[in-house]
Amino acid sequence: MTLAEKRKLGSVLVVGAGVAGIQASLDMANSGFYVHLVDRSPSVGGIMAQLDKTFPTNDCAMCVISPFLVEVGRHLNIHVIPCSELERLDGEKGDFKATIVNHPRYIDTEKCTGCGQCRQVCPVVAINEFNCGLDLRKATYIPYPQAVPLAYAIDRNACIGCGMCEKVCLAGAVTYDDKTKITELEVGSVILAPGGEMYDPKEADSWSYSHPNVVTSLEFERILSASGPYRGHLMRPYDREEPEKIAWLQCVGSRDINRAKNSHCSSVCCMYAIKQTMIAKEHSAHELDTAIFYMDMRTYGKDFDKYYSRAKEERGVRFIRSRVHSIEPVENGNLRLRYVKESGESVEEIFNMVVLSVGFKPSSGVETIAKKLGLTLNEQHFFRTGDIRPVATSRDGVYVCGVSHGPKDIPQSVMEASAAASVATSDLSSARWSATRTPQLPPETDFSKMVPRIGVFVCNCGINIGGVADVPAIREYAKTLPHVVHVEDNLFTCSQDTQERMKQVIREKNINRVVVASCSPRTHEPLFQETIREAGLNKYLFEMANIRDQNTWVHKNNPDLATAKAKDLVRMAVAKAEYIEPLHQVKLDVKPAVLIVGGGVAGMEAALGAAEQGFQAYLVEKTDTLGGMAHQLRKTWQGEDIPAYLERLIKDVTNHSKIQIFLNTKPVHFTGTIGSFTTTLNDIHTGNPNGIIEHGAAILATGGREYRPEGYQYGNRPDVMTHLDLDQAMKDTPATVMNADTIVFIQCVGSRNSDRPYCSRVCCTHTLKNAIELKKIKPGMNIFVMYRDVRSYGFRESLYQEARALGVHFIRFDPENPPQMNIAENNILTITVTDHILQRPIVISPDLVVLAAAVLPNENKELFELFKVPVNAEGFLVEAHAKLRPVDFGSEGLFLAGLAHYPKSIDESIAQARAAVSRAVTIVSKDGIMVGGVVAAVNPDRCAVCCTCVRACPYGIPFIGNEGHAVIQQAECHGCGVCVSECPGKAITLQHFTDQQLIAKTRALFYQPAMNE
Amino acid sequence: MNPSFEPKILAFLCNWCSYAGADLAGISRIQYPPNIRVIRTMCSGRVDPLFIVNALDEGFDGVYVGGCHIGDCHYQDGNLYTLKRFDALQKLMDLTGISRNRVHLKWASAAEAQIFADNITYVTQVIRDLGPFERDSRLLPLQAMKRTLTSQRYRWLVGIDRKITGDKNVYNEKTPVPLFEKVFSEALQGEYQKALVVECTKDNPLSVHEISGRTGLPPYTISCRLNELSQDGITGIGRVDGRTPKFISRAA
Amino acid sequence: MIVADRKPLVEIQEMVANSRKILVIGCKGCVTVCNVGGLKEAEILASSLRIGRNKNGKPMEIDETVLERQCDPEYIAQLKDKVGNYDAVISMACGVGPQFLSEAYPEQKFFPAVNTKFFGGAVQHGIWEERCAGCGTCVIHHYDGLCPIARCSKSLQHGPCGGSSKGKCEIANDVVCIWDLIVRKKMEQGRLDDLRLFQPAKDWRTARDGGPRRSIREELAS
Amino acid sequence: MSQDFEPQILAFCCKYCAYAAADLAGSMRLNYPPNIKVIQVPCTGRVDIIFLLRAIEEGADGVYVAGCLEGECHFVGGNLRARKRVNYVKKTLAELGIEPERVEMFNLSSAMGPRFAEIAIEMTDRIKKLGPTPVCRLAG
Repeated sequence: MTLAEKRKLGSVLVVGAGVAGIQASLDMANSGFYVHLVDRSPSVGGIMAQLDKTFPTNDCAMCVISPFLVEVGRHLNIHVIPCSELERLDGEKGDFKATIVNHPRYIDTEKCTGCGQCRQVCPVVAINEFNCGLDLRKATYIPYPQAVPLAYAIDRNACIGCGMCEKVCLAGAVTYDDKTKITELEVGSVILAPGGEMYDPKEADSWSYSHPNVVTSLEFERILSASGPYRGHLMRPYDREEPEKIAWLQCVGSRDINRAKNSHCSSVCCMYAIKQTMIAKEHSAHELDTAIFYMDMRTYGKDFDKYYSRAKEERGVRFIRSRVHSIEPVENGNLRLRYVKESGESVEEIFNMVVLSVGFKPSSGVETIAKKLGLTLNEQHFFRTGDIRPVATSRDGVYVCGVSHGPKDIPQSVMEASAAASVATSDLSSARWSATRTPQLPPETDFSKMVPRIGVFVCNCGINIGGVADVPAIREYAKTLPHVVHVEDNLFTCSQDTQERMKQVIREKNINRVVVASCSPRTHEPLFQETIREAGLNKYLFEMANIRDQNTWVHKNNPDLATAKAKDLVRMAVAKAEYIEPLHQVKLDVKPAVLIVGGGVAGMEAALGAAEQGFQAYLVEKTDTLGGMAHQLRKTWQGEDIPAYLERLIKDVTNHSKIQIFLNTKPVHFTGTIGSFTTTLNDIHTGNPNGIIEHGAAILATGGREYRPEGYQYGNRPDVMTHLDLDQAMKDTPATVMNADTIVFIQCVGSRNSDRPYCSRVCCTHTLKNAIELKKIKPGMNIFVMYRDVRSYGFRESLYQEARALGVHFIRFDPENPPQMNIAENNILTITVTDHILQRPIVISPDLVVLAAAVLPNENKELFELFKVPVNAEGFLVEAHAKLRPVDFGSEGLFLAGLAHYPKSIDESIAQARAAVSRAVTIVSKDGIMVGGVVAAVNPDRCAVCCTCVRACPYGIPFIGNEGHAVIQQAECHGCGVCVSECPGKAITLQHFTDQQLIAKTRALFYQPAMNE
Repeated sequence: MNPSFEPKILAFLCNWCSYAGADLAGISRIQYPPNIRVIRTMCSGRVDPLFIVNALDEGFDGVYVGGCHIGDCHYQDGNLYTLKRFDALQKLMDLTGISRNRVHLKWASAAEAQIFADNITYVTQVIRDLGPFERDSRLLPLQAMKRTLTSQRYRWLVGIDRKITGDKNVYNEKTPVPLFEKVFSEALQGEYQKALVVECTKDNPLSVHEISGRTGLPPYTISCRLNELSQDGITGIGRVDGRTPKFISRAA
Repeated sequence: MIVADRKPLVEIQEMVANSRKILVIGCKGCVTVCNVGGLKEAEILASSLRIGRNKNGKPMEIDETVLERQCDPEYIAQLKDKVGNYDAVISMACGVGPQFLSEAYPEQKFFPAVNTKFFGGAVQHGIWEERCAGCGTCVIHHYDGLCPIARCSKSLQHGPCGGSSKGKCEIANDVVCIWDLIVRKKMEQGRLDDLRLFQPAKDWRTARDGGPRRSIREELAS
Repeated sequence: MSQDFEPQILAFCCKYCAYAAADLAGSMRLNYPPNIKVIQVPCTGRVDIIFLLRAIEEGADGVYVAGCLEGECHFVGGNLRARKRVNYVKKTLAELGIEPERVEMFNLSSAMGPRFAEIAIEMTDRIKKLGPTPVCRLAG
């Protein structure tokens, strides 16, 4: 049976629901595939949910990830399966049978509303893993307050089976007879994202980790977090004193083959340590002295180096280049660190707290999954993956993303997740939308002409509301409010059965406005909107009164005031409900094609990815050849041959039926909104148009180039070259290189200085790779690498080890006195540099000098202005969100990939290109996009055409149309309402938040209505 | 020890056995020291450990609880509960530094008047040797004990092991005794230590070291207990003096 | 456009101190564009006055409305049956508004809510600058589009007064010396000697100094 | 100021930061006075000057706007405009002889549950000290 006839299933299994698993699931579910998302723990979220803030933007991790958690929890086509593990996987690509073990949770997630009574009464305590053991949790627990699914679980090996939780559970959700179950899932492909775990410092006692004031970095995150045990108040665990001096020890459990047997670098610890120093300083009212003890400061990502220099210069964080061997506890909870300065002088310092920047190790699940699925692991026991196919594993149809196949930061994990989503579904594209469910909705009845008939549903939420406020009194009070025709109160308004009854009551009493007084709209508004929609009501005919999170939960001590406030909030909600109008979203049709600008590796991979997904791809390249920078590269860092790959890629792209290539072409005109763009292409030389493209999404992969160094005699001497020149010479005239006896590599030429304050990320790896190759061919050759920090992050650390083993000399210089090149009169070139160990200058006369030159973005000013996409100070494209939308632009429908985003290695470019495809497919795979709802609308005859809105809109969306008044496109407006309050003529209204509605809500607080008849 | 010290002892006698035994001792004119003051309860199971601690708090030097032999209880298993409660109370007293020998539980049937008298004599002597109970120097532990004894967690766990380790738990299995022992001692110590912290920081902000000074608990233990107290919303930071946060409890 | 500033609240309060029923009329023309007299500002003024009155225990009734413009009789006429039943009417239009209203409804009392200031434009959102003084004979072409009459404190037409320092006028360091700009621009374009051209003394009669002016379009006026 | 005076205080909270922080204060079971009534808006940039004035006019003893930390607004700069409008209202109230401290602007991120409670307590104390609003609320 050829692959074509084999069954193609339209569903995918994702193992692990951390940030990577969630991103992959959302991408696939929004592109027409049904996703089974399995996770061992009772809730989704993974390590990111435990973080307080995330670098480099210092955004709060939970605020960034919780919308994604809610979306994955509620998505019609994502089936979250907590407390479960993958047992077996049979079958092959396109048609797998996965056996899943569902461990008992002892609480029914359908019934449990997360009210927390069981936790209150549970007499048994256990180590709280979420807070890394800083505090205790009960045997009946929920990992964290915003967990999805919002349901409790019972930790069976702590629980003594006393039965107290069942006694207090009003929802009857406790099921002690829950048993381990085995379920079978038929899926087309599998994505593994089990993530990683932090190294446990207990394994070596030199860090005296048992001392309470010696904490791991994840514990410190919990100490800093406002939802952590200390509520974000920075205190020492030992005696809750606010620390005056804190030390961070880097590379604990990484780059440490004797104590921890982990040779790899964990890629993220330098950055999170710097972040923690900055956040710790913000949290302490007094002066806080922070010191980071490190070997190399590896801040290689986008805006990371700026973050490092800001910490060093502006925030006064001390960076001490020394590896502290041991921590010695001294009196009243302090710790003495003994370390040797670079100058050789040994120093002792007392710190109040020490944070161990622990590195990643593969999560315990990786080992078992590899055995069960027959996947190969690398020496560090992570999944083994190559460079050319970065997310593929050794088994066809099984893909991997995130930390489980190598330590990386959140943006890289999210990129790989989208890449895995795109590759995993590319050969299932024929089964798109085959396994997904679409909501069956009755037609919306038109209520616009009817008098408002409001139904008020007051919730008890078990005893969360009912236990404090007098719910029956609130219900009776609601009856007295104008236009209220039905009131009721129930135990759990959000429970399945109450939802059904609500629909029935709405139909019976033809209620046309619904007010629910219960918890927060942030978490439950979509749920209730969906319910009233299923009862035939437009989903916007709904208003909530938050009488739990913002009332009974925070006014527990004076119940009667809480009851009075609940009545006020209900009166305000009903006042607004009276003025609510139904809002109809408009369906814009989508053009199933993707435009890709830039024909380098990233552009080609993106074109191939889109075509494999079954969509027409238009690849525009301004030169006459495809391939871009990759033509000048020889091998990936793991030694895979690039020219062969490039040749194969160009052949695939050129011959693919669904890819149309435009060489010597550039876009000159671009209009339209998400889902339907129109771009006009012009021939570069002749200038006349050679194509008008209709497409639903666009990917910019305009690439980058090597910096031509100004200094170091570059260009005037043959024996001074850059890396690309060296690669060229090794390919064409190896002799010129090989008969050199001494070669000097100089790092950070053009990077990490005032005009380009960023690290070009790839030059350290490139230097190490070339140095090793040269040493292997000619062991006698003297090779010196002059560096500021060796940034061989992740598994690349093995190159650094191998280079040192082969005898390459590494000399560190400070930016203040870099290596000096001088030409003697006999034209002999010498390099003088101060050796950091000898502390004395040394002179080398090399036969060859290789400059590790920076990577610059290609200059495309007018192209970027055409697409209205932002670039940062250094000219790199700016993504929508550094952490969770690393390949999206701010404006919807546009995506980016490759060097134009930031310097990266070829495997990272390929992953980002495939990620961009996955993001684009979430748009072009739909037949229509709903736009409108809570957006701004202009009333033409009130518009004084004064351009205030054009100036006020942060996204530049309003414009003056040729009918002589302001125009705001429904598809583009983000609904913030700034223009509405700035408009001097009151011409703009924000639907669902009109002046009339908000003033009615304000007035209602102070205006007691006459008794309802 | 001043020789003339005569301990005041409160005695709870269960109506069917010990009280009857005491009357019989009277009828048979059996002599025993006059130090006890008797309260009759229908069953020794009626005696709440709180009564015992209140007695010490009110000025008694010791407490005697009498009940029927196991199996004789007029109410089948009343005394089984008493046994459990008494054992738990003594474990709690060990934590507080108040000698467990100030409280005694003795079984004696209605007919064993002599045994009753001997018990009283023995108990009086033991408490006499212990000397007077300096209540005023024990205020904090006493308050903490009361708080622990009224905590839901403590009252729920005491005696439940009869059911879940003896008979079956909600999973229709026998909860392993060591697991229950661990959970119970953790609960006992946890509630007592939390109570100590709450009692000494009730409307009076103290730093961890100050709390440690008053309660004798090591700083790190206090820090861990403060976690639980803040989770339950009882204790929070009142104010911060320099770099030292002071914790205050809003005792309900 | 005409640029105006809203009068201080205290001043407006005094104007209508003893009125019980007040109408506030916004204007959708220039004063809306310079954010001082549109419907939004009318509502804000009305609410502020109501607060002021409630505070002093003398409640009042205030209604707000807005006209397309207050410089055309047809729009003014739209208030025919409304303007009568108020004790006082506040016009938020430029100076033309209150006058047109008074002419149309002589028996009603009209109060200006704004101080009309100059002809100008928005150099930045929220900042308007004077550009024209309405002198009646435009000569900006002689000064490369930089009018010294409106933008020089002394309206000098034959060169700077010499009092400016670092390009700013001597009267205030946030006022740009227009002559500084004119000279620099002429030097840049190498036409400095244009300034040597003799400029006759200005005939100010066409300006306000020549008395109130009319503009008659023969082909339109009936 | 009579201690039993219970001010009515309105809080316009932006959905992404302040409203989320209020919810977090709830799930952390913090405590703050019940005088605060929250109205949710998509962004504090949506809070019009007229809302604040109408609130005072209707008899609110205090009104505050709570938006994201400056530079972190979900809609780029809505919170900066909100602060300018609050200052405008403060100036207007001062001209009308009403304490400008009755109106205030706060910035906090959605993780600052404790800060939200702090703000609620601070504003309630401040308004209690200022006493009831001089604007007497007449029927109708």
